[in-house]
Amino acid sequence: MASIGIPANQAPKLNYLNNGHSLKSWLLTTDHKRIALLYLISVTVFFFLGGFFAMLIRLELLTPQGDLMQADTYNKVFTMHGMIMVFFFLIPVVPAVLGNFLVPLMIGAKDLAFPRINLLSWYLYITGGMIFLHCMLTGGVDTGWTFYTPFSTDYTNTKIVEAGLAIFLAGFSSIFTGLNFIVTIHRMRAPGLTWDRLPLFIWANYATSLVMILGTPVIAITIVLVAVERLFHLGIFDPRLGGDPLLFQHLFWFYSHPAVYIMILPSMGVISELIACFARKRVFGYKFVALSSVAIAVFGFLVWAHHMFVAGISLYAAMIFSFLSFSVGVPSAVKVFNWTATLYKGSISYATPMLYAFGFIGLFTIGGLTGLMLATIGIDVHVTDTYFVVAHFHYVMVGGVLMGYLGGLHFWWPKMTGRMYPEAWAKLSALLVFVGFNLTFFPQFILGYVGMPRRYWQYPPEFQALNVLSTAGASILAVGYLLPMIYFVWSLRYGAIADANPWAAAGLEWKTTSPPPTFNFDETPVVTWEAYNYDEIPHKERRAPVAG
Amino acid sequence: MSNEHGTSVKTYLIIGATLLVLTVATTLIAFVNLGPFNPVVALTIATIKALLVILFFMHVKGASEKLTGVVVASGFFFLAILLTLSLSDYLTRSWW
Amino acid sequence: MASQVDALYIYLLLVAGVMTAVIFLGIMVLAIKYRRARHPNAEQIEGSTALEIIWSIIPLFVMMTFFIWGAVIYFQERTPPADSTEVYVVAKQWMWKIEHMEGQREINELHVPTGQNIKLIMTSQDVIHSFFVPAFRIKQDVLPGRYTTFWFKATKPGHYHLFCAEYCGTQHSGMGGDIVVMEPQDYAQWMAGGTSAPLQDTGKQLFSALGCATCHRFDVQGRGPNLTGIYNKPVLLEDGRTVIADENYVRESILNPTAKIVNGFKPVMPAFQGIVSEEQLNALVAYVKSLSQPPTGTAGLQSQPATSPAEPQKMQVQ
Amino acid sequence: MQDSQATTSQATVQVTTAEHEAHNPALVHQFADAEQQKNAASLGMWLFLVTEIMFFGGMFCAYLIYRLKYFNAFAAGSQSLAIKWGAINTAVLIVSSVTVVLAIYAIRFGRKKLTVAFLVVTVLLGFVFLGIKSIEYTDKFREHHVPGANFHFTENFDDNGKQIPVNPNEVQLFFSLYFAMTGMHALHMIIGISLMSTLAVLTWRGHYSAEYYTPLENAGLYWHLVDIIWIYLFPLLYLISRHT
Repeated sequence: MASIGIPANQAPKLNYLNNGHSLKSWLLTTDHKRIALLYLISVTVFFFLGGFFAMLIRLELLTPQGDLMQADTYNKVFTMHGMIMVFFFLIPVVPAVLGNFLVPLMIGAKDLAFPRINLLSWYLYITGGMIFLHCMLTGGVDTGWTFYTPFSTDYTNTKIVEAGLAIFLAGFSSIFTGLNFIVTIHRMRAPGLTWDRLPLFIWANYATSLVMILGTPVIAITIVLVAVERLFHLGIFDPRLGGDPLLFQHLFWFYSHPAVYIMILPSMGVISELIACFARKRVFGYKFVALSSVAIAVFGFLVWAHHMFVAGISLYAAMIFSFLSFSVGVPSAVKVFNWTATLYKGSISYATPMLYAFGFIGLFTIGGLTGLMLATIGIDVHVTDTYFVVAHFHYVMVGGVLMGYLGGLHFWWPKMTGRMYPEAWAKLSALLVFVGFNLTFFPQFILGYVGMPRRYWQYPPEFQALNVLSTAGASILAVGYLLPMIYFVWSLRYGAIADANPWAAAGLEWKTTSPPPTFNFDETPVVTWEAYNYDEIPHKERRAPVAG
Repeated sequence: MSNEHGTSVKTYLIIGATLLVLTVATTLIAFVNLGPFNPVVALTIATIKALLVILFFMHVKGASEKLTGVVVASGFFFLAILLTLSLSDYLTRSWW
Repeated sequence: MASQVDALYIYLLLVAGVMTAVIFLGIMVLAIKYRRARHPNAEQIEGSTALEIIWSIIPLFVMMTFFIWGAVIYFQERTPPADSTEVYVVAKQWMWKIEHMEGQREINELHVPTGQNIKLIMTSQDVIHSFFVPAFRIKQDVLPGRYTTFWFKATKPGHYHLFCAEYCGTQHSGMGGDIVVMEPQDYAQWMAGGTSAPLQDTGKQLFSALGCATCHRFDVQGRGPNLTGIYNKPVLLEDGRTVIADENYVRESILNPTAKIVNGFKPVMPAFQGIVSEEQLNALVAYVKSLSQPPTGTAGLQSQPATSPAEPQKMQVQ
Repeated sequence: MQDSQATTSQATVQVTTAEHEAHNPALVHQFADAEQQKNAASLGMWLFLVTEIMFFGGMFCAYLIYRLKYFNAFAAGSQSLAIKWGAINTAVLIVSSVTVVLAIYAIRFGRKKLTVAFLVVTVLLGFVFLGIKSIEYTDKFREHHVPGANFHFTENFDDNGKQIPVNPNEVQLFFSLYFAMTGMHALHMIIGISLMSTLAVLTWRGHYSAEYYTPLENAGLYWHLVDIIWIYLFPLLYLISRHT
């Protein structure tokens, strides 16, 4: 850990990586960049753990019979996959890794507003994670990540309270991250960096933080109520005692639907940065892209009961929520159109981050459009709780969030480590991810429409062909995800040394050294230019690293 | 929030006294049968009290920038979304 | 209904297909045409408010067609025609228990005739389940503590999958069965094979066995409301509210009578929560509902159209 | 700044800070000036209060929905609460809010002893509140009104003299929410009391002055919010139907 990024044959310029090598200097750091790396390591561990469970699911579904594992085991496996991926990977991944690293750098600040709270966030996250791992190793949970009542409160005998505590802590980690970002973006922008000059990644993280702050407390209290209900049988969600299980679903989705925007918005921000840099252009319709992030965050709170169209809510409520659900479609569409329009008359390079950006737009388009189908009640009644929904949210969560994250990680890797990744391998893995992803999840749309319910351990034989395709795709996808893991680690030692701005990118983070010094800038920058002033920055095609 | 809240001890005491009077009032009014207006009155008084605390004790009135007010308002706004949209389900169930 | 859902789905697929094609082709064409080798210098374009408005408004209108069409289908799915045959469904971990009005019982199988509207009145004994028949494009969660309903009309004889679509525990994926759709004459023959008493008759027996008839009398005013003709009619409550006496109301009034006290009556009825089983409750509900239809030869097989439910009905006793 | 980056962690931060801002030891490194730091802390606190509103909001939502359905039971449960204690506690909290603003007022003029005195009174009032709350809880426990296996409720809803029997399960729902909401509120009171006690000690030791008292101000905001939540809990829980 401590030796990361010390260039072998360079004058030992002090940067955040070589400024202190002890374990303590990492575990008690208040440097946002070091905390970002702590998150990077921990979310990567959880990602591969969740991915391991995903592979188990796909292997079980290779055959219609439940032959690989017991039904109970399978139920725990998909629950662990869902909870890990949602609460310990997707929600923190982009804000806590890239956001943590970049928000202060992009706005010309020395750190986040509350560095110690930032460290506390990581500790809350990692404590939650450890509790969750303990819960997993000592029996796990079998409720699905949605832990619907009354199954979770009265019928399962697995460790709901412990898992709830883990998620509760991870939730507060998320709240504090959001709080830190909002305060930092409001109070600590460099002189001259007005709101309409902010990078779109900052706008996206700002919108995400709003959702974190406003939504997460509701899931926190819901978890408390579920735990109390489970321990003392009060009846808050138990129909036998007068409670209403749908109230749980309302409270749960009030957070968990907007949580989807916690995941996707920061990735959208990443894509805006990538497209601008590799098309050498200011993002088309900057203001609309910026405001659409905030619009998605706010509208996201109005749509939650579209997860409950068949759950037993009233006819009228279903119609209201269906109507409101389409409101999120407009700002999402605006983003996609603007990204595409940005390419027009650009000077487009096919560097790996750009390939991920292309992938993101394509997959998010499919994910978004199938989302519109799910918002259409007549269709939702048929396909909800089937593999259609599974495919839809994987297109958004994996095709969207993860594509954005990987694109961003490649893009900012030289800034974070001072080393370039091997371009050819990276292109290969981007291709594998794209192909593997589509092969895994596209068949699931069809599976869902022909009627295969989700969370099924065994299924009628006629669904097998598509399931085999999906499992085959998953194995390609797995290789696509393992490759970056290997070559990123490889690049720490053998990668080409990156200069301060290897992409000739706009943005304050490129105006400091790679890796940046502990306090980011030797002098507080003064911003006199608009965002994405690519007309003023000549691109340096020759210097763009081509390695591997 | 600026260093100068422009609020004096006298204001604080007056607001405190008003809050106490409103507490007594809401308690007494609860014993008067106003039909469906009992909860309305009780919650109106509670809201007035909350506003007094927010504006004067928490110094949102006279704050140097609007942001604080926007933050508070957005908190209550999203709470209202939670309550009203949940009720849109319950109130339209024929048998709830 | 399945064909309507499919039609809407095809419409959505077309729109989505066009949109996806536009975006994919757009990206590909632009990315190739303006690749750096051919177009080394980008031209800066600020954006266009007119374009932004166009690509916000047009999708919005297209989406509104999705909404309206989808809502219309949903509304139809949730509004059973008055001539529907009713079938009671009780879900439990991990099986479906079906009760026909004629008293036939089935487990994990539902026999229905073609061409007949079937209304399912469903409840769960334990956790939430979901009744899902992909072939009919319908799904409805089944909740403990209340009824949920929907209807369908099968058109082609055959066996169709029945799945539980809401995760319900260990054997969730095993909680399936068959919908057996038969020609009406085959169905009649199948139905004749049973020997059990009609559901409402079971309900009637329970009604006297549990002592309900002592207060809910049909000749003179008892201590409880006369139940004749109340089903699907508005009921004025003690606290001034008016509720529709649907299945859930009848159910709640049996289990927890104090929840809604009919105007003019005293809350003297004991609660039957935990005393009657879900099956007995279904029988009682079926019986109470049967009191609201004119006696016909096939009472129970078909419930008669309720007179307009919006029309306020005077309570028997004030 | 290069020279001061030999090590990271809090120690360095303070070294750096000391070098740059020797005149104001409270200013931490990431801020340009005290004004920015104060504004950041204040905004952070307000955002935290918003999360508190949403946190309690989940319970308010549950309360609202069940009260609509089970009005009689909720009214009966409410009538069994001691309105006297509820009202007194409301007054106690209001007075404590006044002492908090007075403490902050005093520190703005550098009156440290007065500040400490007001903080101590605040803490004492906090304990009075919790004491009264524990009396109420004990009564509820004795009356078997605590939800769970031993829950018993035999009273009726007294609607202007008309006795309406209620379903104990529904009253148990009321008490579940009563204990959840007041319990969560009491937990916040305990946190507030610890906060105020710590600040009293720190003020006594001279950490705060007319120039720098942001922690006091933020703790005050927290205390007021806890007060506001009680201002709503009082009518919602104690005053549902009292006119008999």
